[in-house]
Amino acid sequence: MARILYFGRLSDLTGAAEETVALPDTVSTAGELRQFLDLRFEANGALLEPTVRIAINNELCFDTMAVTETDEIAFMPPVGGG
Amino acid sequence: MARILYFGRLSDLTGAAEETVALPDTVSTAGELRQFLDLRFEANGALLEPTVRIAINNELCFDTMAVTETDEIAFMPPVGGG
Amino acid sequence: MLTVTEGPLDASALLNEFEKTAMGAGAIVSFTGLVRAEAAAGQVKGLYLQAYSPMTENGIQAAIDEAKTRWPVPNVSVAHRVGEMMAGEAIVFVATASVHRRAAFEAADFLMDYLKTKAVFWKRETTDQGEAWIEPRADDYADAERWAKSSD
Amino acid sequence: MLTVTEGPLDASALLNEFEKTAMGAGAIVSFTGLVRAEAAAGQVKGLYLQAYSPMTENGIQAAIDEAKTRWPVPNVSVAHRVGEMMAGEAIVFVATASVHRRAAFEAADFLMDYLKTKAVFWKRETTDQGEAWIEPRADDYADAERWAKSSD
Repeated sequence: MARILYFGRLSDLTGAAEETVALPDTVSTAGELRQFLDLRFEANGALLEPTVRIAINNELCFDTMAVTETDEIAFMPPVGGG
Repeated sequence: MARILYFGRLSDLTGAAEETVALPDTVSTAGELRQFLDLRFEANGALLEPTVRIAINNELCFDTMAVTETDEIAFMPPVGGG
Repeated sequence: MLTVTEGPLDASALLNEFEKTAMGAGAIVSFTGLVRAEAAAGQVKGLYLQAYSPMTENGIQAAIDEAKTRWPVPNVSVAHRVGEMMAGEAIVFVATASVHRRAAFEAADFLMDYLKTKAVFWKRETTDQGEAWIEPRADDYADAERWAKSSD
Repeated sequence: MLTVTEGPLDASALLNEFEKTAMGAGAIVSFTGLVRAEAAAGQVKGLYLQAYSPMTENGIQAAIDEAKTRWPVPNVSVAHRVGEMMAGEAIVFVATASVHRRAAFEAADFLMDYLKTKAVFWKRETTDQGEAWIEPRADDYADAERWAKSSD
């Protein structure tokens, strides 16, 4: 099970700041995970916005990065400072 | 008697930070007071330097300003901040 | 020194602590940022600030390291509050010490620009109009850009 | 608030006091200047600072008024020590508060430039080489000139 975090306004959309998800076979990259979750939450593209960055295990990554069941994957809307 | 104040390095020259002085008849302006005191302290022009400003009763003045026996007259070398 | 904490920040106690570590400095600058009572959406009741550890801390530490490269500021302290807080409470404290004041001012200013625009935080304001996640202000970005090197 | 005093300055207590007067501000900047241990003439043992009251206070107050004209800083505090002091002790404390941080930083910076270059003080350093009255540094003047208006 991958651990998925939703920061900022994204947690309003997903209803939780974090969850654990069994990755389906169709999801092997960060980009594919976006597509899968955007559909699952009926987010109408909110998780696909290029300003929403993805981090895998605390490192920002491109959508082509591989994701696995042992990863912590964070969806991060634009950071606004403190 | 006029009250004369010598600030900063000037007090090393005059031996005191302040004194009261009976102004002689030849001294009716700030500039004439400079001349008189520079001679009296054998200051070799240290009190005549244009960077040494004179204040009468807490107000900076030109050398042409009149001085009287009731004034507080300050000789101020360049201020250096704190 | 870097602290990210849910507890309240006491700026004068933090300054007092910082002074002890900055012996020999000629100049100490402190900055305290407080939760503003007025916002675009109305009167602010509270603020919720969310961090992502250790990414948030790593980013702030990188900014501190960058400040130390750019200016002779051997001593730097940053404390940032997260979680729920109320209007008027301190949200961030930065202190810098240097031999000369220009370095201390500029390094503190630089760090605050990082913390207000680029630091990994998300914030939600509660006003009399309700709750809203808020985005960085355009002039915050402009401030931060003052520090861009020509090679950036 | 302006204080010129022969007593020691406690920066964190002054900041604590200032915070109470600056309710509603979003940003508080403080600057503490300390007597440096190192000087051109050697190790500093002590410093003697001489003021001319009320000219000294009037000049500082005029700088505070000018800062309030130039920046939205409703709260400003300046405390300056005079008389004999030792290396490591605080010589000056400035605090500014504003809604936004840029104003608070710039006003504090501006006031410090006034206090370090134009304020009516004379100072004598005691080092291991003896006593000497010291003149302003060239870069202090350069700092202060940054604030000159084109009409000056």
